[in-house]
Amino acid sequence: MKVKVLFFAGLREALGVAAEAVDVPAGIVQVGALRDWLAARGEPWPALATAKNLRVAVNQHMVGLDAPLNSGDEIAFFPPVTGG
Amino acid sequence: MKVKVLFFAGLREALGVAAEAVDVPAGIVQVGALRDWLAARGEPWPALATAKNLRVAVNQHMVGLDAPLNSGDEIAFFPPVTGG
Amino acid sequence: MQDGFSVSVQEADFDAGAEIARLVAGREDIGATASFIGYVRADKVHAAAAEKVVAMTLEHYPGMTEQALTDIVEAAQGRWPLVAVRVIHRVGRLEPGAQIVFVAVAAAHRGEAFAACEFIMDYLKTRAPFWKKEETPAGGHWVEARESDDQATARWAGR
Amino acid sequence: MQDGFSVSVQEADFDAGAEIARLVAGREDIGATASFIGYVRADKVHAAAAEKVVAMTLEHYPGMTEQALTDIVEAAQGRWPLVAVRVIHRVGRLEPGAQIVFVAVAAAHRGEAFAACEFIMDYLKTRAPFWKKEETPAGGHWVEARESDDQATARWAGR
Repeated sequence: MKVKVLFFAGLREALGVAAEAVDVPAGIVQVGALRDWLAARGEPWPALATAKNLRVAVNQHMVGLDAPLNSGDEIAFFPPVTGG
Repeated sequence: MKVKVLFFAGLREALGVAAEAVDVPAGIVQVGALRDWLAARGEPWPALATAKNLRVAVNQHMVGLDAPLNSGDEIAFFPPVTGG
Repeated sequence: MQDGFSVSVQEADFDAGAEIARLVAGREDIGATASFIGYVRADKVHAAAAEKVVAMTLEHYPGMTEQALTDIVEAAQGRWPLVAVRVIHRVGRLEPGAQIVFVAVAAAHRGEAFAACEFIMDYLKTRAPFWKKEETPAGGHWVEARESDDQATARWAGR
Repeated sequence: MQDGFSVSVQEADFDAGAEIARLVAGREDIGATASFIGYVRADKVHAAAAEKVVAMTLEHYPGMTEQALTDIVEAAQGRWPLVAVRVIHRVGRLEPGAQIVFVAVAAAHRGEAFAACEFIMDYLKTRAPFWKKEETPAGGHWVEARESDDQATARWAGR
């Protein structure tokens, strides 16, 4: 399953990447599992697992880590927002 | 005791007077008693006694009807305010 | 009143954007301004033509109005750490759509700016000596005070 | 979104007075506008020079930001009878004193204008994908989210 993964703000800087096309292995069907799989890829990826109050959006709507994944989804990981 | 009495808005129109210099008889020492004495002067003055939710200011500060009177005071009677 | 805090009672219209800009000009400690503008409404949207408001005349108690507004602003300063406040209330004859009242509050954070702005409006509505007379094709009448305004003021007492 | 309701994400500055005037132009059913402007602060007034904020860079999630702001405005419309709403959020590098965000709400009565304006700001602070990076003489750092902002959003859930 191919998805697009985005990172913002401090998380983008810590990972050194803003966007990535990812081919997700079968069996990873939720956002939380995707995060764990990405975080297991060695340095600097563990930062994704240890990020405090990690927020997730799927297709530009904020969701919980139990949200389902679908092929073609745009998944964004980011710290709590601080605009306004 | 000489005081100045003012009336505003609907009350001013009902009484037909905006301001009056009044010589208050001895024994009238509170705002409420002044109102009753003014209201006893015949038409159209009873309107002052029957006015709904009458408000009073002494020297430009809102007070209760039990506020004391002093010579030279400026006493204003008016309906509830409706600005803003 | 302290620098940055002022009230005006005037016939002239006001420029809300310019007033807000003046409050924050040259300052780097203001994080928030909350502002309010009140307007003359033509009133009930579905009212018969005879009930439509053609104009509103604002009467006030000269001398007391500025003092009452000053007292209200100072009460707000006593409750919240405010950087600047501007209050303008118009008097005279105003037509539907016209601006009546302006309140702007500048503070470090948004919570106090919002709270103080609403507090000032709620007190102004029940404590500042202004009275509105509506003019409709059927005649003129004095606007009745709304009980909801007394309730809006009263809710601050418990906080 | 419905006529009269709009959101913008932009680098350009905005003219708050002109935006408010546009919301009410030609209408006679608006009794109140409540507005909010957020500004870049140089931060703690007594901070050492090295801690003073020289600039703030606003990053966002293009595409999601407009959608998130639209969702927030529509949630406000679901709660209160509103006539018009305007939201503007700037992105890019901004210096102390600069305007960051603007929210204006027009309604028949002041209660709903104030409530909706504060509601929109509270949700924007926790749900709209913007991030601030502060630049000080000592370096840059990402601003931490404040727990008080989550609490401000949470209090609307019970109402």
